[in-house]
Amino acid sequence: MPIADCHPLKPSRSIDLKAGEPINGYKGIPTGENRQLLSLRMAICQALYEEMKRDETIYVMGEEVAEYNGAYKVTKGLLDAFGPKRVIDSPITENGFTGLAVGAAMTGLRPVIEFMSWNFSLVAFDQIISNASKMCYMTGGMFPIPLVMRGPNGAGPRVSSQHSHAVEALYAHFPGLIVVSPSTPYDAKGLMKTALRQNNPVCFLENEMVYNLEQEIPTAEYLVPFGVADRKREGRDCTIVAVSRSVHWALEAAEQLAKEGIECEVIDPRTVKPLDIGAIVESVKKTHRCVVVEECYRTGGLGAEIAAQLMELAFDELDAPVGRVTTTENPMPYAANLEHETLPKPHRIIAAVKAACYR
Amino acid sequence: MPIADCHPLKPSRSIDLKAGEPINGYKGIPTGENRQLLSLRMAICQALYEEMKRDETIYVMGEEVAEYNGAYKVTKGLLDAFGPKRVIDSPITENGFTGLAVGAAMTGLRPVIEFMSWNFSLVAFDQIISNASKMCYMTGGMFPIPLVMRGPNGAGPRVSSQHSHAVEALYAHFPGLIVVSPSTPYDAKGLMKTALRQNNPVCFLENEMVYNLEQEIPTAEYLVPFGVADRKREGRDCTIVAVSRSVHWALEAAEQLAKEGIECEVIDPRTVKPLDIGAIVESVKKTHRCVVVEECYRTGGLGAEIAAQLMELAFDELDAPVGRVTTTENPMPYAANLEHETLPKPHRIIAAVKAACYR
Amino acid sequence: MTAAVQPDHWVRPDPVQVRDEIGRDRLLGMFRKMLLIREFEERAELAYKAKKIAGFLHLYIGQEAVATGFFDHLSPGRDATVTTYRCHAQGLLSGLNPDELMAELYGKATGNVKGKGGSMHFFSKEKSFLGGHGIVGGQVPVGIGAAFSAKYRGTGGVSVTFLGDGAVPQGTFHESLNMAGLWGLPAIVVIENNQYGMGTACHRAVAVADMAALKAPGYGVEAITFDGLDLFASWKAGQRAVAIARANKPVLVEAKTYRYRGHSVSDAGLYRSKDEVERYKALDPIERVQTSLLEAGWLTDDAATTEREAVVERVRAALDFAERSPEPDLSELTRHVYAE
Amino acid sequence: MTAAVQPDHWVRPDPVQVRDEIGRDRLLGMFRKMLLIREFEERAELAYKAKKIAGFLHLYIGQEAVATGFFDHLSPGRDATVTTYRCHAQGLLSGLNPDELMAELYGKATGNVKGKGGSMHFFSKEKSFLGGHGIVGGQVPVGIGAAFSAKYRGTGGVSVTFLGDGAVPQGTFHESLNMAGLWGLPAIVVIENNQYGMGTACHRAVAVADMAALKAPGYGVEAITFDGLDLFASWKAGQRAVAIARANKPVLVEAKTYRYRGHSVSDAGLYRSKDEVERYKALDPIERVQTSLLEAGWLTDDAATTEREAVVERVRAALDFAERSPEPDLSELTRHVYAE
Ligand SMILES: Cc1ncc(C[n+]2csc(CCOP(=O)(O)OP(=O)(O)O)c2C)c(N)n1
Ligand SMILES: Cc1ncc(C[n+]2csc(CCOP(=O)(O)OP(=O)(O)O)c2C)c(N)n1
Ligand SMILES: [Mg+2]
Ligand SMILES: [Mg+2]
Repeated sequence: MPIADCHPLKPSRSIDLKAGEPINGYKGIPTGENRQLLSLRMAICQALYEEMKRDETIYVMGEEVAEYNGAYKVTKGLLDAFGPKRVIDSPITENGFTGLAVGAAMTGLRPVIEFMSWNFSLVAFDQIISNASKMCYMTGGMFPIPLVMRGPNGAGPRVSSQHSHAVEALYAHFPGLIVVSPSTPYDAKGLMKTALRQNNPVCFLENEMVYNLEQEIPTAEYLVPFGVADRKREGRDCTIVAVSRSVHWALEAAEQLAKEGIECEVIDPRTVKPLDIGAIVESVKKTHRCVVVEECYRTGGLGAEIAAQLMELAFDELDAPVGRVTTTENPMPYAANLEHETLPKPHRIIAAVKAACYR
Repeated sequence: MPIADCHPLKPSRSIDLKAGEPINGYKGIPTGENRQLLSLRMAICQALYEEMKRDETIYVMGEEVAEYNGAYKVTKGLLDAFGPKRVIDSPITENGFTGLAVGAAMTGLRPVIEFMSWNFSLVAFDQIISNASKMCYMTGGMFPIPLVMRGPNGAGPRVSSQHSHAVEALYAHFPGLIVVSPSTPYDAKGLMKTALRQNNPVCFLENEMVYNLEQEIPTAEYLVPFGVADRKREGRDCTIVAVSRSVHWALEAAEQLAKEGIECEVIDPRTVKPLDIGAIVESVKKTHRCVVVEECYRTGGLGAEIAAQLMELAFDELDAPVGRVTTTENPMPYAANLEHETLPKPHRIIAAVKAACYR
Repeated sequence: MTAAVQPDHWVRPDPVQVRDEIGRDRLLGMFRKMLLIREFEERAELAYKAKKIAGFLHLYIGQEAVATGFFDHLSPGRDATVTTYRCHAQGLLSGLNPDELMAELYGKATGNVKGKGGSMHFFSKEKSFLGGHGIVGGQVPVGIGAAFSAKYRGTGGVSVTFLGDGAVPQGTFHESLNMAGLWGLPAIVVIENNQYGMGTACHRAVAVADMAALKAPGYGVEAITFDGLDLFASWKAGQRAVAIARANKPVLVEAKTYRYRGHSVSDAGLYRSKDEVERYKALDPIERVQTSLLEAGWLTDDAATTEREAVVERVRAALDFAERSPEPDLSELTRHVYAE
Repeated sequence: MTAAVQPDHWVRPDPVQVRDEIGRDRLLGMFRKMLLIREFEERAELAYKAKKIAGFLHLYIGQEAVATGFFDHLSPGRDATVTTYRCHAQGLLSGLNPDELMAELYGKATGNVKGKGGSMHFFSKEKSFLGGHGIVGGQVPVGIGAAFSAKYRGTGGVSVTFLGDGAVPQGTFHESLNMAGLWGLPAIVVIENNQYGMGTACHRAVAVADMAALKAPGYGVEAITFDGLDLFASWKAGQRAVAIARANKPVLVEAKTYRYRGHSVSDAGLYRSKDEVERYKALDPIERVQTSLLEAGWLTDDAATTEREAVVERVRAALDFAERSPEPDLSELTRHVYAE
């Protein structure tokens, strides 16, 4: 479903963590016939709610997911709806509860685990890689792992070096994992529902900075498939590939570039693995230029992989090197001005697009 | 020092783990004036020995490194030479002893830790990334971390899915880490000595399958700097970039290709981070073709990064897409025939070079 | 300050009494299983030396009584089990077909996991045998997950997680036991203390000697310790452990045992004396069960020979099956990376 | 089976006796430090609300007696310390300049770590204050490493590692204590049990209540428990702990304490009652020390006012310094990724 069909995104007025509890969990605000207004946060919650209703084997576990309603309130209301058997506060023990989820997934359950942020998934890295990602293969298909690992990813607001990882590229490196990184409420809901109906371990990467984005979406059930990109903006001059928060930076940059007569096409792969390289190639065949925007580090980031694949699949189509606008190659600093320069913000995207257009 | 100056590599006759203890630790076999014969295993041991003599703050810790002389005998003789204070068997507690090393490095010591294999570094991932790699930056330069993490990397012989990781690309993704991956005894010794005289965390990636390679090297002290590639073979038709074990596969492929009239240049970056992209670009300016061979997975592997950088730095020089010969995108299977196809072996390199040469 | 350890963590039953409690058929059944495990592994060792098997091969020889005593109280399928790379015994005790297990060691298409795992990775969905794990400590939370799942689904099942003494220092051990204790999971965690983690003697890796007894109170769980070379002690310990776990109380068990072979077939074993090994071999768990069966009159010397010949035959058939089986098709390379 | 916990893990000294042992000047010194910590954080909280400070801000308010009592027995530099993201008190007690610490909160070039770390990452090389860590449990092996290093270098130093109750379930806790116990390291590990890890009450995360007492025996280390709201208990506990550690024996300490503020400034704190918070505020550690000083005649009401004014002044100066300081130069972006 193209973005054009949806209410334009805008920041939510309804949720302010600092002022206390958010006003909503999974219940959208009706806005017309079969339509509802939802923030991205609520969209994920609604997907969880609907699927948990449907499938009793789904449980949600993580730090503060139950009584606290989630550190970022993504699971708000689920404890009330499903009780403490299915919505479970865990000790701070990421490797432990991830391993527990692998064991549960091997014995008939469909775990959803929350990393309070994906930074803390590094503590659980061994269980994610050595167990979750390999189990299906090393058991000859005997033990698929239906497991959704979710939580906010990327830089939070000024939370500095140990709390600002973007892990798309990190996890996409490993066969056996699915990596999802939605940018809109519509996509988030549909992708989460897909994640909960398939049998692979999914890294579902959210982003605190867009949790409050609102969108009008259907009330009727829909799914968003894995591996299908979405064009978030049409343009003829340069293709910008971006996921999650970066999509919004890319759209902002595209608006400004349009004023200078450069029309960018913004492609949101939505799932980083599988990657819809076909959609990117198709766009590049039109624009002959590509800039990848991401919160990962440059070395071996999404940009590197997309550049290499474009070289393989569209060698003669590219009129300029693929631009890579990434988190700069340093841990995230705390100071406001340094943080600003570290992130792949619109001013850097604009520069990269201009370079790709030789302007 | 170019490879040509050294005795050609050959498999060692002196070490057979299965038959018992290897015959040597750090003592090379004198072969002439100021020359010695060493296996790659012994070269690392000799570097450790020499630097431990020089610097009392160096200690070695890991599972089986002391009394057992190392699971792969790389630390053989060090316990006898330096005693249990400096050569320490640790419990199986990778995250713990890595964190311990970070604390030791912050308080005046220069730890060398062995991961029995880099597969087990996944257990220590949080300490490597959240602490070791970030500490210098997040303390404004106050606490550099002089730390060498070492051990065998890549596929061992038929050890299957949880034991066959190649982590070059994984660790190169993170700013703050140095990633070293030597292919010859000469390089291994010189790089290890450099690692032990600088103040950053180093991932020193060895490879069990080349531990026994022997080479005649100088007895006099030398260092191999980080970030300087070495040309392991000269050629005009195609550049092959490879590190560690892959260098030897590349050389094998190059020999066979030479018979068909295709002369490959084999560039060994030796350190993956910093990467000597200058040397690669220079070679590509001559050959106009490049194939990267690595034991990492394809997605976001070294090939992806090198392809992206070549696009940025030598866009008009490339006559064909950069070829990527990697571990195929599956966990390592146990069966002999499947393992063979998974690894970037000469038959796959030959095919990739021919494709790059449109032959 | 030290906590006084209650002596009752030791299970040291009278063998004759336990033998009677077990009864003839059941004891003979366990005896046969132990023979099969031993023969399977001795043959695998030879096949390894003949280069039919590659990679790592970790043998359980000497430790058979531990898993055998515990499995006898389980219903594989309802009850889940999980262990380390030293997984042949648990695979056989789960009831898996020796043909498929041997074929797995040979890396054949007919193998237990289609030749993809090898010696360290035996599995069974049907029997809830969750493997065969290569990362030291990595299987422990998986086992706790199976206990969580059993309680969640209300199956009445328990999980038994086996680990080595060397895995006790790993963080996963601690995280798992805390969750088990906190949530009252039907989880049995069995430390097979064979006194070495590779070449490192246990006391050089773990700060305390009686691991279960001294660590269990820190997780609010029960502790059991027993002589792992004695099937009767193992059976009694298993009985007690399963009874506790069925009541949704986790229990931490330590089996004091010994492995006769090296850590894996490539271990020269220089860290321990021949004498030491011989001393333990004199306590061989299989021999002792045989002696007990003979004493009870439940077995004759002739019948014992017949039993042994039967397992030799069974394993020979497995070797034949493995030998004759084809290698996996190359299309298997990319199958099962993702669920089908 | 449960291990009987010896009652002697509790340090519950007579306050008057301890006061005399500490003496006037030393106690006044600690009182001033606690006042400074409190004022520093209350001002930081206001500055956060005024948007001068961003990111996370975790306040130590209520817990001051714990670190203050322990630091009083240390020589920063020879002795190393490390703690969590809740690190302002430990930074100040290490003797760091409040100007630089406040400037760090403001993200300024003059900050303690040049504006690169923020509130969670205070450090000092000179004082061997090893930070300031954001990953729950991540600092524990680092602290053990400092103890290892002190023993290796033969400095006679000890290390003190602070962690929250919420970090106890992490694997790092376990791995660290095992190494400390195994190798006899001069390591003091202090669990600051403020009864919550974020919104999770301690008993919902850790399977046992008396964590130090019940877990220490599993690592062969000593245990100490004390009332963390009472400076005299903390000082005595610190004295005992440091004495044990100086003899190369690790010790696990649990301070039963409380935080008055939310987990961080963005925590609405709905998981506990106002009543509960008020009950603990009535036991305020700083007020109690002041009362004791007054009772001893070591302080007058006027002098107390003067003391409080002095810290207000000091913190005001720090705020001014932070405010006036420049942002880091953009060239700092790529500096210190690698050692210079
Ligand atoms: C995390 C990790 N570290 C190291 C290893 C290498 N390794 C394999 S087995 C082993 C020893 C384990 O000893 P123990 O737990 O006592 O089990 P046992 O082999 O005696 O059955 C080691 C160090 C590993 N597989 N995983
Ligand atoms: C590994 C990891 N998981 C989760 C978090 C998020 N987090 C930060 S503080 C905290 C609670 C810690 O509680 P406790 O250890 O009791 O310390 P306190 O905040 O009470 O001082 C959590 C869950 C984190 N920083 N690191
Ligand atoms: Mg063992
Ligand atoms: Mg707490």
